Amino acid sequence: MRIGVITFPGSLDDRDAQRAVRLAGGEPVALWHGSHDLEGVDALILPGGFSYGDYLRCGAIASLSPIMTEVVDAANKGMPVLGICNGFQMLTEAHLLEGGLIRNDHGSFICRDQVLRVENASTDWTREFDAGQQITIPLKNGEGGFIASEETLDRIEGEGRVVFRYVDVNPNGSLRDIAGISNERGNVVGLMPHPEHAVEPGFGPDTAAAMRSGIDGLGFFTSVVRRTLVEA
Amino acid sequence: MTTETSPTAASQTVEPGDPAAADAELIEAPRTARLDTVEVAATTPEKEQPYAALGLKPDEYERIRNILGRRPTSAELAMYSVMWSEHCSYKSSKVYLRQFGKKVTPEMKQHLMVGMGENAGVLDIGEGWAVTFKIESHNHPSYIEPFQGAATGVGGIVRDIISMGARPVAVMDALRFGAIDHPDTARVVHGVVAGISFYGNCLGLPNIGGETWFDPVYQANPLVNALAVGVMRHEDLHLANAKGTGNKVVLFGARTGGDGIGGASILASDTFAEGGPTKRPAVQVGDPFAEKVLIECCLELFAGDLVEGIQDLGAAGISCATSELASNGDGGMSIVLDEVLLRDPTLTPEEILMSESQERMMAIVRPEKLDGFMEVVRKWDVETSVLGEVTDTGRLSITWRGEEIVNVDPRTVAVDGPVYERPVAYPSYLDALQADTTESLARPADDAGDELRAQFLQLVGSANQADAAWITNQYDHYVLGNTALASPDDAGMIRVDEESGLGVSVATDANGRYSQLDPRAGAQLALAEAYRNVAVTGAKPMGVSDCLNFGSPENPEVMWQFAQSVEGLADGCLELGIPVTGGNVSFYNQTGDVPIHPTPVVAVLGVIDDVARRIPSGWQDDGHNIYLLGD
Amino acid sequence: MPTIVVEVMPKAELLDPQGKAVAGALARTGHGSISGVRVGKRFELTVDGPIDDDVKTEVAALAENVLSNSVIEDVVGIHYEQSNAELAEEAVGAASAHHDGYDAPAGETH
Amino acid sequence: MPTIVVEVMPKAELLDPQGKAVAGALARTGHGSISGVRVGKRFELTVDGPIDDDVKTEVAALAENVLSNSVIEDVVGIHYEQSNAELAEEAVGAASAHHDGYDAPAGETH
Ligand SMILES: Nc1ncnc2c1ncn2[C@@H]1O[C@H](COP(=O)(O)OP(=O)(O)O)[C@@H](O)[C@H]1O
Repeated sequence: MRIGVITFPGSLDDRDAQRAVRLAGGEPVALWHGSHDLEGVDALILPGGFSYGDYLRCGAIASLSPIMTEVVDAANKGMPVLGICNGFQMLTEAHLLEGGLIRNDHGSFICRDQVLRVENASTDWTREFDAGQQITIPLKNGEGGFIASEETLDRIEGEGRVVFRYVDVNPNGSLRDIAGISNERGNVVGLMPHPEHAVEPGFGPDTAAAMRSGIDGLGFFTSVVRRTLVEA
Repeated sequence: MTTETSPTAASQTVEPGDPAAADAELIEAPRTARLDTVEVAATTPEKEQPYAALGLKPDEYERIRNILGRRPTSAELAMYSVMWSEHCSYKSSKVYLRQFGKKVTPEMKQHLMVGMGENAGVLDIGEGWAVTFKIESHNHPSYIEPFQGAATGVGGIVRDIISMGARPVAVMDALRFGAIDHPDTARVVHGVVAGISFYGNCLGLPNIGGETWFDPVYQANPLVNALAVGVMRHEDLHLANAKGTGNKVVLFGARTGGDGIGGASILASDTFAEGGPTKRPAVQVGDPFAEKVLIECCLELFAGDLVEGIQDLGAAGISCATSELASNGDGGMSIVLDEVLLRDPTLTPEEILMSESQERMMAIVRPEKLDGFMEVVRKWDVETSVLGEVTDTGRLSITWRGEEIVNVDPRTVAVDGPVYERPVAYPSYLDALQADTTESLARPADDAGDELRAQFLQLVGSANQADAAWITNQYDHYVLGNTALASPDDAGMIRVDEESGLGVSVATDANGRYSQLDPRAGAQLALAEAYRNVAVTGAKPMGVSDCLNFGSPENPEVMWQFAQSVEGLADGCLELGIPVTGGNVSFYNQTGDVPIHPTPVVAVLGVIDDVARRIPSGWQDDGHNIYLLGD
Repeated sequence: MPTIVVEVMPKAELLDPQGKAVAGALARTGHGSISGVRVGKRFELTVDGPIDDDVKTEVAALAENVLSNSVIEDVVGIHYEQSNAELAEEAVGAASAHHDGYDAPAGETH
Repeated sequence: MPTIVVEVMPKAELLDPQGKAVAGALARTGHGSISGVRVGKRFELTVDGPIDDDVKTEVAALAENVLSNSVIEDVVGIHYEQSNAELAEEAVGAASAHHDGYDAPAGETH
């Protein structure tokens, strides 16, 4: 199971995403934004960071990268694609996902351990969860406010494409507490919080059991790794 | 070296269109008059030069003339003035800082791979790993433009770490602000915190700790001290020197613009003038994205063994990089200044030499490796130009439009600057201050429950006791996935080796009030606190970096405080058996004649063989016992 | 060098937290007469050659596809550096056209 | 509702990382004719009452002190919604004045 992690200039969590894939039992493949070659990977991750400094609009310049042509193609053919934070922003800029991400309503960057409810456990990236399950993974962004027109919001809600919702605290003013969404097919998922930072005991969010022991993010990666194993 | 300027300057900065510009011959003249070449300088000894406006004293200017055997060209004057500024030359502090190198035992040197004097100190932490760390100030720029000042402070210290060959892995910030309810404090606090957050987060470096303190003494002179930690394999160590005749001198990173020109000297030589509207000097604007790309680009250059020597550009820009690289190497270098890629084509050669544009590096590259070097910079879209080469002449020669505008012995610029033993005086106020103890305070009456209650609430409600989460929540501490401890723990901790769990722990501490009462003891208390904060995480303290924030060195009472602090710190380190590996001195922190409290910020770094055994500061489980150690 | 200005604003019907924050700050500091603020972007593009129809077409496309994201933003103005005669002519023309405060503040062209 | 537009740009002599990144992206995607980009802000302020001299004075001060940071930015334009007649008049006036490409792109008033 080979999962490509694309590095853009300004990507920051690319090595963390690779580590997460490894810990989930997959083989991470480092891909470069300037290439047109997906190197035969089975799934793709667009990692977090500040690609091109997040100048212009978050993810906007990266979405013009050469490799994005292949990403859009592969996504449309059903390849699992996960966009985390800046990766989510790129997916909206590339119009693979609806809506847009704007500056947090409180105006500041925020880093916190965030509780999410998994609303849809049938996407490629959430199979290992149960619908309604609450998970805690880190959130860290300055421009994570999800917006879309009322009509779009109604539609994606109606189609069950709100995959994650913020619980307890809406950290950035996202409409309808939306933390992540998917495309119609459920292979493309984007979310603002960072599952790759909650995969290794000792370096994740605090839990009731012990500090930094949370590994709720691992399910994202095992969802894809295991499914492809089953199919293979 | 980062850029540190004093706000003063403000009133001296020349802006285009400003009538004052007419006087600032150095800056204006070359645009209109003929080039001030070495040849011209030799034949026009009588020409008056604006050395005073550039922060040089008459005797310093005389000394330059003696060194050169003629008057300096305007370009040479620019270089000497910035490099001989307090900030770059350490001319007032050098005689004291030597103690850090002298008061050491063989045991203290055991793990020291690179000591003071380089961009940052390097410690051997075992398993083939080395770690480098340094703390530096960006105080004055952060008062003028808090967001950009603090942001570029982080940028500067991170470049110091890269230039050692290391991958930066964490940052910390030690902050001092004025009174929390002063109307200007909000501007400074929110700007500084947002700037650190913006730059550090965008670079992808976890912020693992720091300090925040409010005191009216820092009102118009906040302290923004930024620390960075980097790790490398032993063999990746790089130093800033230009060796090997014929090797190329390459400038890469951002283009050179008119940022903070003259900042390092005109600006750092004086104190903040009171009264009158503040006319603001040009500040540097940081581009963390450019720096992130520069980090990855440099690491790839190091991995490909494509550079012989490397130096970051900060205060004094190209003046500093060329003269320091040449001094530390074979001594000669020839530069064609026209090759510098400019953001603003109207810059004069003097301005190019002094520009403090951020996110630039200078490398020494073997000719046969130049193609490989260019391939890597192209991959990262980093603009690069070859400025010249290393020579065996012992001279730093710089040409512009085909004519020589600089011809100096680089050591006279970078190494053999003036050194002062400034007068020291025991502060006249100190005995009275020390005598004014709590003894003289009224005792509460027996039935003063309400009074005690009010005092207690006042104490716990103090800004300095408050949770710093509103700051630390703006900092990413997850990125890179190796943060073992961060706020609210006493020290930050980073895993260095993912296999073995080898890691380092760092804490910064200082208490300006203790230092005001007794600078010697104050410095030692700061050291002891940082040492304890590292020790309680389970790490073994190994080394110290310090940022010494003081008032004007021309004030003998401040100089006394400085002398006491350094001696205290050096003695303390000797006692604890850990070396000072590097640091930074920031003088002229004062408003009018009133200096800040002496604030020596001490950072201690320790090593732990497996971060899984770290000890956090929070309660972990029900039923644990609580012990109080010490007395 | 010829300059082209492109103006982009967040869509009127969507949230603009930045504008809201500025409006809040103004209200708190006693500027009650300002009842609303929206914050958008202003791009200044410099072109080497003359601004001919090709350049105009190119910039119009860039404005829609790169400089703005049509899901959340509108391009509210593109101004080409024009001769003063053209400027005057246009303004006279504008004088007889309808002006809507929000969509096209004074002096805007699209 | 009456609208006032305030335009703020990064100072010309300072680095504009945003503009640099956008210019780089345009160059990479084949828009070589655009040689430089600077990115600033565009504020739209709505006021409840009429735009009289008091409001203009207030907005001019706000533009300098709140909407821009004079250390690193310049206010390059303030446009008040004006009657069309005024607009036309102004433009005709402008037609006889000198226009500098960078400082005042077409249609700017200050
Ligand atoms: N400016 C800052 N940047 C990063 N971390 C900070 C900052 N200020 C405080 N902290 C962190 O917040 C926590 C509490 O700080 P402090 O109150 O100074 O602790 P203590 O009183 O235990 O020394 C520590 O983990 C410290 O590292």
